[in-house]
Amino acid sequence: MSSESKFGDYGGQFVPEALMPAIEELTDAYERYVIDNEDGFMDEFRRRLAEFGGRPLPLQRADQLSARYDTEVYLKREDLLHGGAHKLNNALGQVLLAKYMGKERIIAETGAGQHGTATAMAAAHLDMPCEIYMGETDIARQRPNVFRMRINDAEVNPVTTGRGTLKEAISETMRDWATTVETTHYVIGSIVGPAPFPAMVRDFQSVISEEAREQIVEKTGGLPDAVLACAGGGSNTMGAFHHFVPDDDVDLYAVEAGGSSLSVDEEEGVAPNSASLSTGDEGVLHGARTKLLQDSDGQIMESHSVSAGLDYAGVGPELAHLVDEGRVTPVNVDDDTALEAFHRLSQDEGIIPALETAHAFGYLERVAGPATDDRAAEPRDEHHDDLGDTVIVNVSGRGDKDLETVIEETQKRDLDIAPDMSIFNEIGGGI
Amino acid sequence: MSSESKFGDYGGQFVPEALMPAIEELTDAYERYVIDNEDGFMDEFRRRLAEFGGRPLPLQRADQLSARYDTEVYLKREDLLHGGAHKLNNALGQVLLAKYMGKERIIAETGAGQHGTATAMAAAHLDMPCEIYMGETDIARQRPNVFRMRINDAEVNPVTTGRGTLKEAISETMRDWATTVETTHYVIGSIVGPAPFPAMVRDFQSVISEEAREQIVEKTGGLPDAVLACAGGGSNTMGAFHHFVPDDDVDLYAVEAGGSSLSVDEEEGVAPNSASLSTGDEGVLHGARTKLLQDSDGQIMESHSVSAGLDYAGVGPELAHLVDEGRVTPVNVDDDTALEAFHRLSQDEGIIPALETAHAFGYLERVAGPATDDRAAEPRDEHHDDLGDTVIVNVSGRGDKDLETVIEETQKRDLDIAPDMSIFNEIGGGI
Amino acid sequence: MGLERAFADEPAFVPYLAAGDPDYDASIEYVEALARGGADVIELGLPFSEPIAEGSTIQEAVVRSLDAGMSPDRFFEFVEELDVDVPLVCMTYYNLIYQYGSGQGPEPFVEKAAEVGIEGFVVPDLPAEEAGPLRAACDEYGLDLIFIVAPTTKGDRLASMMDQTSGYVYVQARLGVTGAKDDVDDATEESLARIAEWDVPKAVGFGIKTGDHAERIVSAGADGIIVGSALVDIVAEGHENGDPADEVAERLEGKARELKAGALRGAEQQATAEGS
Amino acid sequence: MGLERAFADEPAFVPYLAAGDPDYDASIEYVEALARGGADVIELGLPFSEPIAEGSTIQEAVVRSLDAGMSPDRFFEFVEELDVDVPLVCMTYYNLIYQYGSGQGPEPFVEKAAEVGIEGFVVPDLPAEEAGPLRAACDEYGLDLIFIVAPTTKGDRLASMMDQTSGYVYVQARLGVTGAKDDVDDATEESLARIAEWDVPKAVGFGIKTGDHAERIVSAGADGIIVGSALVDIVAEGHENGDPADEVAERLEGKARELKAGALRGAEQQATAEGS
Ligand SMILES: Cc1ncc(COP(=O)(O)O)c(C=O)c1O
Ligand SMILES: Cc1ncc(COP(=O)(O)O)c(C=O)c1O
Repeated sequence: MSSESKFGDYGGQFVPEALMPAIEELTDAYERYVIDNEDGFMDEFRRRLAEFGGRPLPLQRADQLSARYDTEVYLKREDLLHGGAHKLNNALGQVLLAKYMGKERIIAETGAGQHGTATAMAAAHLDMPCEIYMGETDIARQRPNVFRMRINDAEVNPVTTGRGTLKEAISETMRDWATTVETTHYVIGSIVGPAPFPAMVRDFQSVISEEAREQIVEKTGGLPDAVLACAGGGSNTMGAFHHFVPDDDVDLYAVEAGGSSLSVDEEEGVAPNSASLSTGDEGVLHGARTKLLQDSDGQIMESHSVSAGLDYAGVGPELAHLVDEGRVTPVNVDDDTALEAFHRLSQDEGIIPALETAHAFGYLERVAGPATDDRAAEPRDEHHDDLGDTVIVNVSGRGDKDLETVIEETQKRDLDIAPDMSIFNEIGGGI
Repeated sequence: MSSESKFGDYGGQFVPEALMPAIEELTDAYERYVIDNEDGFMDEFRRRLAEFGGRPLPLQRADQLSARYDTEVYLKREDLLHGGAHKLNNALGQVLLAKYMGKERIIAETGAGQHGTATAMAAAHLDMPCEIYMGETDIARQRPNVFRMRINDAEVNPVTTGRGTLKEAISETMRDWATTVETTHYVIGSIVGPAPFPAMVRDFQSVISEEAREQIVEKTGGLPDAVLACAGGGSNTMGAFHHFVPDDDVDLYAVEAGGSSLSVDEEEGVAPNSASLSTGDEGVLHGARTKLLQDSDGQIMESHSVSAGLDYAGVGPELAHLVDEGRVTPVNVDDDTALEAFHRLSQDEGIIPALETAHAFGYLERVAGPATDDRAAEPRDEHHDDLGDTVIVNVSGRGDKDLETVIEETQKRDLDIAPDMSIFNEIGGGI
Repeated sequence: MGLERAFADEPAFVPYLAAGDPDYDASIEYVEALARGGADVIELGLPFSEPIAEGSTIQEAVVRSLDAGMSPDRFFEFVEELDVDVPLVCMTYYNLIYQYGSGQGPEPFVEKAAEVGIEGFVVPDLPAEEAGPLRAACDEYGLDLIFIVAPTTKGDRLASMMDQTSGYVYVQARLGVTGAKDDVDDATEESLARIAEWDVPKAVGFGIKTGDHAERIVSAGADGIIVGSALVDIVAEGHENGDPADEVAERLEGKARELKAGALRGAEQQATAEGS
Repeated sequence: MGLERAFADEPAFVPYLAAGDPDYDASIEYVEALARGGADVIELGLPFSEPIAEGSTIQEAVVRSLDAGMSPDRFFEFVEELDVDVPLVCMTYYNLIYQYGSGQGPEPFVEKAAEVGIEGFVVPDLPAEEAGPLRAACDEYGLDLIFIVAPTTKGDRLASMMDQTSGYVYVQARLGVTGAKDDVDDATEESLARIAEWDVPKAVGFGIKTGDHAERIVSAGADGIIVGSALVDIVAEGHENGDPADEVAERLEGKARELKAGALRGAEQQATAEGS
């Protein structure tokens, strides 16, 4: 592990001066505890990740998908992590680090609520008071996750500014931190924010690829040809990629949310997608230089995705750098394809994925799926119409949180693959 | 493993003649594949349980609970199994067995929906058509689980007879089976029903205690003093007990749902609890002789529990036998205590348990918790006011499915320990 | 000397009704109407809360009867009160038999049944393997215990069942649960062929709905027909429409006549076939 | 020769408003009113969509201004149109500076700012470590770059900041974000003490609300006071109540006078204290 604060030109620490000492303190703690395993921090982290989190998690061969795509498809099962997504790897690491640093209070932002629930669980587990900032809109559309946070005794602070989503919640959490920095640790939920967060979050998440690399070698005797992961901020992505980065023959695909369209509405400042790696350009947001969805003035756009957890205008600086270097291929999958993939994985493999995760499978279908009329019209990506013989897809989370959204969005679309839901009409109660 | 069809006087095969050949065929398959590992059945089962299910699952020391109860409390984390409860151990085993038997179709009953979702997942995973019978009332109060089954492409058949709950769903599934027995396997969800189900389901679930026994020895150098598990039908219970049964020094506690009261209303045929081991008597239900909640005529009572998964008038015959033998101690915990325990585990350990599971923790609190005014009034159980120095509690499932119920039931009761939920009023949308 | 006598001269018509459906008094009338309509044996259902072998028609009858207060003791009163000159069989589930009186076994129930004039039992959830105690009690009190042969019953099971059944054997016409169906299943003929050698009368049930059905079943070799759901349907319809009990009773009697007539026609054909 | 001149004779009053809040025309009036009320430097906010260093008061001003169409180009027009005789500082976030023109760095923005008469920048999300390119562009066009010293800024960071800041230094009176508060924080005095030796003027901001506050801050050693939220509150209130712009402007002018007067009183006390 290394404590990079820059990735090429990306990264850095663009934060109010009041936060700089905290960030220096955190950098120091990160280097001592995480990188140098001082006081056995990493041992305790790994023990708790095993006992509390349930690691190691399986790498499963997907029988039906392997047949469908005529390639060996392996699933890295982060959906089985306590809490239902990869988010706990990071949350547990940071809350434990805060404890080692002598902090007394945890704050975090959350969009879909996955990072918030993971942080709330980790804080309860480690007996730390915890407050979560969450946009009002997100609170309304992610109620089960709000319940879970409250039930784990975390405060949930509604953020009413702006559109009331993740972007505003991050800003608000930074504000809290600027006021309480001496006693409080801010648990950022992805590989974004000022250094050392991007490197530190990646290190906590890199257990994914550490395990996956060993497991694939054990199962197949070699490395995979490709690793696919969805990318919002990019923490499951870098987690799944990290230990494969030095393996030049392993192609790495970061699958972003194509939303409803890749085009943007400059006038309204709205991008109907969250494809910052594919379509964004360089700028500074939430403490780091990275690729962003922004208008020509540099104002941040409202992003969009059917999956709340990918709905973010920025992306981790390390991913931006690896894309520029050509090491990671950014691709994207639109809402429709992601929904289809959600149903396919649920029906064919008995795994209900998070909508975020479904994007990665949507890409698999687009590249390796059987030809369809639709697909003939939209030509396959030229350079990667073949993912190779062995593909790992990171199943970043489970879809329990997305059931209502999926049903609503599926009904809007009339997808062939969707199961009939009329039982709910018969029994009454509406969706 | 052994293929007992009777446990003392309990068990047997009280089913319509049309089912007897199927049951004989199943007994034969059980003996060959499960007990004798023919064609490597058990190897495949265990491999899939690992890759698809996520086993082995951790045995976690609960730091805060250990401090609270001044005893080493270990949690067997079945909540981390794919699907969120121990139910998959059995469902995967049975669906795989059906495949080995050449069956083409899976049916199952479900109450809380946990067994139904587990079966739907297993069937999707193994590419088998699947239909789930579920009472109308349960469909209405367990909507997320119904969504999950449909999303895994299982049919959900509403059962409109009676009160529309588990009891009726079991009867209805037996009726389907009696019609389709040649092509169809009925996946029973607990250690109930005619032989060979009780022994077979126990064998599939016994992986819980197989792992737990090894883990506790590895962690503490010895056996635990007590194992606690909630008991509805009793599958997580026997799963958690099985490999400890020969260890006479390990006390086994089956914690039933005490509901709102242990007394019954003969007139209405209603027992406001599901404490069949503690208060029921011998009779025949759903194919087996066991302990039941019944009126003096032998009509089956409507049981009750705040947790849908414990809400069943019968119990597995093997448990009934072990209780009569004195090997298992039946105890019970009422709705209030279970709700409190739900909040305690969520807040203190960062694990949101299923309401079923919460009953086991409720018993821990009652026996080992700090003295309270309430508790002084109701004297502790005389014989087990001390669980010993090391206790394993089986965390049979996670509580995501129970969030709405918990909030509703908590608000009715005004429990001290409950988190404030007013954020939902501020943001609007109601519960 | 047992229920065999009801099959001695001509094919027997064996109707089923749930006792107490939709209420005690109407049910008395209905059962009596069946007797007038030509019943040779009547199967009276004592409702159990979990009737796992019944289709929805009879299941709903069970619910109506329980809601109207039926219980084992009321059932025995019911039987005593009936004014019919036909042998009566009690059809119920094992738990009610087991719990009666002591809660320790079937004997008190059988004793009481014998006392009120019941002559036999059909217990759908009691396979031969578990029937020892009930068989013994029946023998003690001189009652018949009728077993059900399913389309799936073969080989050893079939043999052991032959040893245990008495009065008649209930031949299940098709897989599944009770319920009126429109066709006659091939399974029926196969089942009858499998037990052709047995020396108890063979009554076929499950799904018989009309005189024509009855005719075909008997011509295929049955010694009697058992009809439940088609009759319960009439009760249910009358109940839903709020028809007076005597009208419903009349309809039941008419249906009984139709079925009995069909059975008789079937017997003639069988005789013809045998004669040729 | 830079913004230091505004602090030369007496304690400077440095008000902040978000340009274009609640709309372009009213905002012009408001800024001019502040000048009339005695402003020595005016900090004009160019709104950024993610103002992570602002409290809710200024954040809402930013939203109003953006909704009314504010953009970097409109901002430059705004500055050109202003009829004030006071040095102007642009307060904004780094991404807007970085993206302007080429999208390649700060130089085009600085060039344009210089052209319209801006004399310096405050960029709350740009710590000294990342400020190299902007510092260079400012030097090229002769503009000041003002850094913020927080209560938590100590040791090496403080030293490097001293090297980089020019015009004045913005002393953050307390931890947290902008917003009017009722008390004067001890942190202010400690911060002033830490940088007592610096040879740039020290302007204190964050939470100053009244003339009395201003007085106390200046008497504690500040060379100037920076006031934002207390003024933005007046704009917000006027906007909500639908008050005519000239009335709101008058209130702003009055508030400015109060604050400036307080600062002057503070200076007297300081002089007395120093004299004693
Ligand atoms: C399941 C899941 N996958 C992916 C993401 C996207 O985050 P990241 O790109 O940081 O992995 C989220 C965010 O909430 C998530 O919940
Ligand atoms: C989590 C959980 N625990 C326990 C039970 C009770 O079943 P059993 O007693 O068979 O383990 C259920 C049933 O749905 C369940 O979902």
